[in-house]
This record gives sequence, C-alpha cells and structure tokens, in this order.
Amino acid sequence: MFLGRGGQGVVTAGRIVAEAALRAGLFSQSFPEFGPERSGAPVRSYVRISDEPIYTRAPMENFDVAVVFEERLLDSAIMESVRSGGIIVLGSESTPELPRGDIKLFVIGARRILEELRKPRSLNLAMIGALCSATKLIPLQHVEDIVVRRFGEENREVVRRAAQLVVSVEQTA
Amino acid sequence: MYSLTSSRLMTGNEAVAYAVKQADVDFISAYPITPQTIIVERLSEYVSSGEVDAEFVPVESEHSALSACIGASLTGARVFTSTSSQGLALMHEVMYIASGLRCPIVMAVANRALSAPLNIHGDHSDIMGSRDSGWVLIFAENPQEVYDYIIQAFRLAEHPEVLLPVAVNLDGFTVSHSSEPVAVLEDAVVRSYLPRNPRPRLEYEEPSSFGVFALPSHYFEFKVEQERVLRRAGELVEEISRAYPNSHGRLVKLSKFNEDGRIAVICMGGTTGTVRHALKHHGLEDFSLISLKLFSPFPGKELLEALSEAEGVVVMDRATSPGAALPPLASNVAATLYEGGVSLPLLSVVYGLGGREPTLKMVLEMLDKAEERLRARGRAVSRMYLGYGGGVA
Amino acid sequence: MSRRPELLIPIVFEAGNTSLRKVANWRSNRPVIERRLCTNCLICWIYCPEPAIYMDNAGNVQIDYDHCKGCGICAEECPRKAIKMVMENV
Amino acid sequence: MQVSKLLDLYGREGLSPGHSACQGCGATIAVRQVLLAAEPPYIVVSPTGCLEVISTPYPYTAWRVPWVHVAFENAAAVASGIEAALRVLERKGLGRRHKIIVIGGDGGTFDIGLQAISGAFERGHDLLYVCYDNEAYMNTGIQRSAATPIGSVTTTTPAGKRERKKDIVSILVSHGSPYVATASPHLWKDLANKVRKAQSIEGPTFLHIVAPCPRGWYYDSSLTIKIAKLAVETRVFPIYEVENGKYRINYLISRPRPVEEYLRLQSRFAYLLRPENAALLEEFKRWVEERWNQLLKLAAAFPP
Repeated sequence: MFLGRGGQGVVTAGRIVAEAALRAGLFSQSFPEFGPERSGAPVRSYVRISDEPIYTRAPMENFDVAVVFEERLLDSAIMESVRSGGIIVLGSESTPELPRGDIKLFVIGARRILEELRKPRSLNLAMIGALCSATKLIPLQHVEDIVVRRFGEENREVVRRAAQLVVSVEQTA
Repeated sequence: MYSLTSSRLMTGNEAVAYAVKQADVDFISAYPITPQTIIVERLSEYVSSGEVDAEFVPVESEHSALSACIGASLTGARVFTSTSSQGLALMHEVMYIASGLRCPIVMAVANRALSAPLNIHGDHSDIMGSRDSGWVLIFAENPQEVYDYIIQAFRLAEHPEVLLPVAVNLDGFTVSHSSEPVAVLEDAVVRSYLPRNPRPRLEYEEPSSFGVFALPSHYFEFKVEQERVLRRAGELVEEISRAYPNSHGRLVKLSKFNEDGRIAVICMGGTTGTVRHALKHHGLEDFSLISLKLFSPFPGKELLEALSEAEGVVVMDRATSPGAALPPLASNVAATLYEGGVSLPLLSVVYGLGGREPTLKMVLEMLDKAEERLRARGRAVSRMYLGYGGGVA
Repeated sequence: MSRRPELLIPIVFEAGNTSLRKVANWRSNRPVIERRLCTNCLICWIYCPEPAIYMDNAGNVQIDYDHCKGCGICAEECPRKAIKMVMENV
Repeated sequence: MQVSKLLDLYGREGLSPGHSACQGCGATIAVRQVLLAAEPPYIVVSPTGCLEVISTPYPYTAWRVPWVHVAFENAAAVASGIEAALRVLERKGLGRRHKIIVIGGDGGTFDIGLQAISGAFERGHDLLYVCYDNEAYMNTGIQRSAATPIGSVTTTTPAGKRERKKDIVSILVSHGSPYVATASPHLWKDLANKVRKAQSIEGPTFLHIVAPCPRGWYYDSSLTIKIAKLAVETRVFPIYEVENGKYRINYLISRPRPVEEYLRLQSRFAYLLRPENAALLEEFKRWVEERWNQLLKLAAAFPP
C-alpha cells in the first residue's frame, strides 16, 4: 500500500511497482483508492504481487508492506493495518519509534535527496527506490528502466540514491 | 495462460482504448464521465498522434455522442463510443434506435451507480436500465478480457447476419482503473481478424431512407425480427470467437470453475474474481462458479447445461430492480430454470451497490450462509444483501 | 456487391417510391389548365407541395392527377390565371 | 452556379409525390425548393417531425436522395457523425465526402434540438442546417413552440401565446457561423441561391425558412404562398443574411403592409385581433418593429 498526498504520484508509484513485478515474471495488480482525485488530500494506491494469477478484486484491508510518503500520514489506522512481520517504508528525516514491535521500519530521508538532486517532484520515485532495497520484492534494475523510460534519465539517480540511503530502524518496543 | 513476458500492464480503460486502436476504428464520439473518461482520453491521444486514423468528435452530451455514432455508423464507418452511469441513462433513448437501425456500434460501459444520491463508483445499475434495448451485452472480468472482448465485439457487431450494437461492460474502477497484465495481439493480426463487410449505408448513388416510421402494420414484425437477430448473434459467438487469433482470449458465453461443486454461484464482472479467489484458496469444493460473460442474448441453454448437476444456485446481482420479482440476473436465471423445467433452490444476492466492493471476508461469509439458506429449503427463492450495513443481511 | 442484407430491416431501398401511392382521393377540387392562357412558366410547379406538376415531352406543363391533392396553390399563384379549380365529379 | 430561372431547377427533384403532407403544406414546398437547389452529392438528415412522418411511411419513402432520421433532439449530432465519418472514410479510400443538409422543423430546432445544434456549430462541422418554421408542433397537433409568435393560439396556448418568438438567427450568428440567412418559399430564387451559397461555404451554415401551415395557422390551403409573401411584406418575417457576422437585408420593405393584413387571413390570430386584446396586438407590432429597426441598425453597421 502506498500512502501519500494528491499530486505526489502515489498512483504512479503503485503502477511502476506492478509493472516492475510483471517484468520480473510475477503476476501483479495495481489500483488506486477509487474516488474523486483532489490535490493535497491523503491518497492511497495498492499493489498485489504473486507468483500465481491474481483473481481477487476485494478491497485491501491489510498489507504486508506500507510505503508512507510523509511521517505526518503515519496514523494509528495505518499502523494497525500492517500484518505482523510486515514492513513500513517511511519518508522521514528522523527515525520515529513505532508502537508495534512485530513490524520492520525502514526510513528514507527522501526530501533531502530530492533537494540535493533538484528533483522536488520525484518523491514517489525515491519511495520506490527505498522500497526495492528494503523489501527485495522486485529488482531495482526493472524499476530504474521503467522510471527512465517514463520520466527520463535524470530520474535514475533519485531511485538509486534512495535505494542506497534507506536505513533499517531497529525497534525496541 | 497468457505468456506473462509478452504482457503489458494496463488498466481496464487502457485495454479498451488499445483494442479500439488496433481495430482500425474510423469514428469515435464521446462525452467525459467518470470512470469511463480515460478511455476517450487515450483514444484522443491516439488520434492526435496519428497512431489511429480516425475522427474523434467530442460532443456536448452523451445523447449526442451515441447519435453521432449512429450517423457515422450509417456511412459504413467502424464506430466506437464509451460511457458510464448518467451518461448511459441519457443515451437510453438512442440505444433503442441504434439497435433498431442495426448499427454495429461497439460501446464500452465502465459500469457505475445511478444517482440519487450521486455516486461515481461501480455497480451494474446503469446497463441494467437499458437491458431491453436490443444490444448484445458482454461483461468482462478483468482488463485482459476487456481487451479480447472489445476486439471480438467488433467482429460480432459487424457480422452480416447480425448488424447490432454491442456493449462491453467493465466494472467502474475495480476493472476500469485496475492495472493488470494484458497480453496483446499484433496490429496486423487484429486487422485481419476484423475484415470490412459491406452493409447498407448512406450514399448518393444508392439513395436509401434510414429511420423511417412504421405503422402498426409493420412495427411488430421489425421488433420480432430484431429479437431473432439478437438470438442469432448469440449463436454466432462461437463462430467469431473460434476465429479469434488468441485461443486463450476467446469470448465464451459463460465459464465454469470448480466443475464439481454442488452449489453454483453465478456472477458477472470483476467480483467474479474475488469469488474465484475464495473458492480456490479456501478449499470450498462444494461450490462451483459460473462466470457469465454474455448477458444478452441470455445463454439459457448453456446455463442449464452448466447447472445440470447443481443442487442449489446463488445468483449475484450488482443492481437492484425495485419493485420487481427478482433483480435482473436472478430473474433471468429463474426464468431459465423454469423454462428448463428445473426446480432448484435459489439465493438471490444483491451486492456492491455504489462501489461497495465485497471483501474476501464478506464473500466467505456469504458462501457460508448460502449453504445454510439453500439447505433450509423453506422456500425456493431467498434473498440476501451482501455488504449492506457492513455485513450479510 | 450488394449492400442489402437478406434481412427484414427498417430501411427503404426504393428511393422515392411514394410515387406508387395515389393520393387523388384527397382532392375535392381539381386544377385544370386553360391551355390558351398557359405560358409554361413553371410557377405552379415551383409552388406545388407534392410535386404533382410536370412538363411533358412537348414542354407543356401538365397536372399529375394521381398525386394532386387539390390544395389550389397553383390556381392562386398562376400569374396568368390559367388554372381553374373545378369541383370533382362525385 | 447562380439560379436565375425555373428551368435551372427543373428535373432536380429530391422529393417524390405521394407523400402524406397536408394539402397546401408550406414545409414541403420549402423542402422541395431546398433540394431542387442543392448541389449533389448530399445526404439529408431530419429530426422527428411533420416532414419525417409525412415522407417515410414504411415501406415507402418520398426521398429520392439518401435520408436518415434518428430522433427528435439529435439531428445536428447525427449530421456531425456523418460528416466526420465520411471525412475519414474518404481519407482511407472507403467512401467519399457528401454535403450534409439537415432539415428540421421549429420544434426540433428552436427547442428540443438546440443543444445538439449548438454543439455541431461550435465544433464547426461542414453542414447546412435548414429549419422550416411553421411556428408550432404541428405533428402532434399544434402545440406552442419557442417559434410560436405572440398572440398565436395553439392547443397549449388557448388564449394566445404571451412570449415573443425566439430569435434563432442571432443564436446561430453568435456561434460564429459563417453564413446564416432567412428565406421564404415565395421568393424561390432567393431561397435557391441561398442554399447554393450556404453549401459553397465550408463550415456550419443555417437557413431559416418561413413555412406556412394551413392546418395549424387555420387558413385555406390555397393561400400558403400568399401568406408567406405577406409575412415578408409586413416585416413579420424579414428576409436577410448574415455572412461572417455582416448583416444584409435582402428585401428592404420600405413601405410595409399593415400587420393586420397578415394576421387577418389566419384564424390562429383571431383571438389577438379581438378589441379586448389590443394590448397584445400592440406587443406583436412592437416586436415586429423593434426587430426590423434592430436589423436596419445591424445592416447599417456593415455598409456593402
């Protein structure tokens, strides 16, 4: 599940990950949170990845991985919907403490990367880069290829840098 | 299965647009409405980039969209439109004329609830409102089927023995906006699958009059003939789908999953997949699933065959028919059973109105309760609202 | 190749075949041209709603009595008053 | 090519006799004249209305040219589809372009069809829209339309209509149409040449034709042309054209006949002519005068 705000490319992020999974020989499905799209409002998109055909179109209530674009969006509802043993990839410049000890937290200082690379509108790409190296679900190379094809060579570094700089935060709780 | 490596990730809407492009369409007319809009956005991109040589006429209403399509179709052009919900309701009048004038228009309907209250999400109320308009009505389960069925829809619509409009339905958002792998054919393969057949058309050298008025002395015969032709379209489904270059994507009237289940669940559109998932991953061998692809003409014969071993039937409708004996799909199933002299306990389930897509938990609960209800056999027909008030009512 | 399918279809392929229908019984008065006054100017023809007026091979204006409904416009508009409306024999 | 004599039109009949129009039908005279003038190849589109019903009782058709009717409110949309589709078919070598002529009544034009007309004109389709205006819904039994003039009795205005007739020409001019004109069947040459002119201009053009209706206007069937003439000569129906926004009055009526001469011949105005309805009659006259003066001003703004 990807959680960001309208205009940050949340839907695109889901789509890129689904496409990368497809390239990796996996079945995938990606869909946005359905409804009117409004800039700035919290918005989600969802991805299912499987090594067998995906039939279900049920809404997703629980996730193995939550990619949260900003720390402010990380509320209790999100915390509760991540499955035990699941992962949160969080866009944050700090390292927050989670109330659950059964999930893994990865933090990426995405804003700093975007500032350095002068790519303020590529937050979603940084988050995917971080997701790749945090979860190893999909090969980074496929994501890079798709990003370069759709958004140009200059965005490759966003994905790469985020993949390098994402850090695992040990939870004490 | 399709080869995954040759697949592209597409939403249902993108699959429609891609199929229409490959079909060498001549004329497109539409009006924006959620959740169909992306179809025409893509198509207008294809037209403006020259990837498809067609005229795109962005009209001032859906009524005019289908009207323009009729005009275009009567010139002999290959014609496409798409809409949803209120737009389809606005087209209602013109839908009867499109079929009465025998225009082989192909329309994609990204199914959506009808107002009031306003709701932009998926259900089948829109198309069910026009189910007697004489169109061939096809329901797709996923973007792959959307792609395959759009192409076959053109072949069926333009078949010289048919000449009827065809609507391909895809659930609003759950299919129209869901990105999934779609295996596509080569352009040239699609083109050779869709030859251009001559048909009556508007031209100065052979001046014919279209849209004449018929007195009581003739009207009845036209309407009965139209009904016959619609049934003939059903017979021709096998012929046109057998010729479809990708054998995995052939249009069937219905498909069956878990052949040996005693209780048959009949469903159309995207939610069929969730039921399939439930049966497959939760060991529900008592149930079979009938995914109905062709709603009109209703495949009664095939359905009776598919139900020959069934001990009970669950019919899932994503629409209501207020005041009617049963919702649309259930009433067709009940009539089919009656006509076949078959008496089966039937559970009519109304689900997903206004986009309340059933969760896996809801589907499992429904199946659990269904077994109980059908076994009780208090009456032949029982009813259930799935997801109403958050549960099973 | 014929574009006409072998189907009962609400299209009329025989252009202008209303000419096969006779509407003479709509008429209670018939227009009669007085030849010596007529100059074949065609004014009656251009104002006829049917048209039930034509030129014969000799270039003389004639009334098509199978299709004239007897409205009387031709008689009213004839610049030479060469057309008279005459009561039909019952 | 300019039409100068009736022989220029003879032999080009688009409509066959044997149709079911009323005796003395002004609409069929107008339509005949349009088709006699029209340059082939063309396709005619009609909305629902008198013309459609009288001309195509299955298995018959009065049309000697390709013709299509779909519904009441959508003729301009149907025409848009035909026009655009033939453009692409010609490009692909699968057909050829035709001129498109829409012929609709005032109900299908002023009222229910206006949205589709607005759309087609805004999009700029190459077509000629002809409105034969008999000033009410005659097909359904004489109900008022937006084209019904003040004081006219219809079955839905038993005490005479209170509102002015909608100014359809201005509406089409406002859409930026390159050519909008009015015509009367008594002025056959003017009408024929306007059809030719409109057809020669690329884009959506409009011709508004007065079409007296003996049945609905309550007059003797022989008087159709006379009444059309009176409509023009009393300034009730001015004959003018607007080319690229420039107004020109084609028949300058310097000494108009009294409006009563026109009204008196038609029983639909009997109510209006009663002494107790003098105020309504004054309003009718004011409408005629104001429109004429407005036209004079518009024409003066664009000297030839």
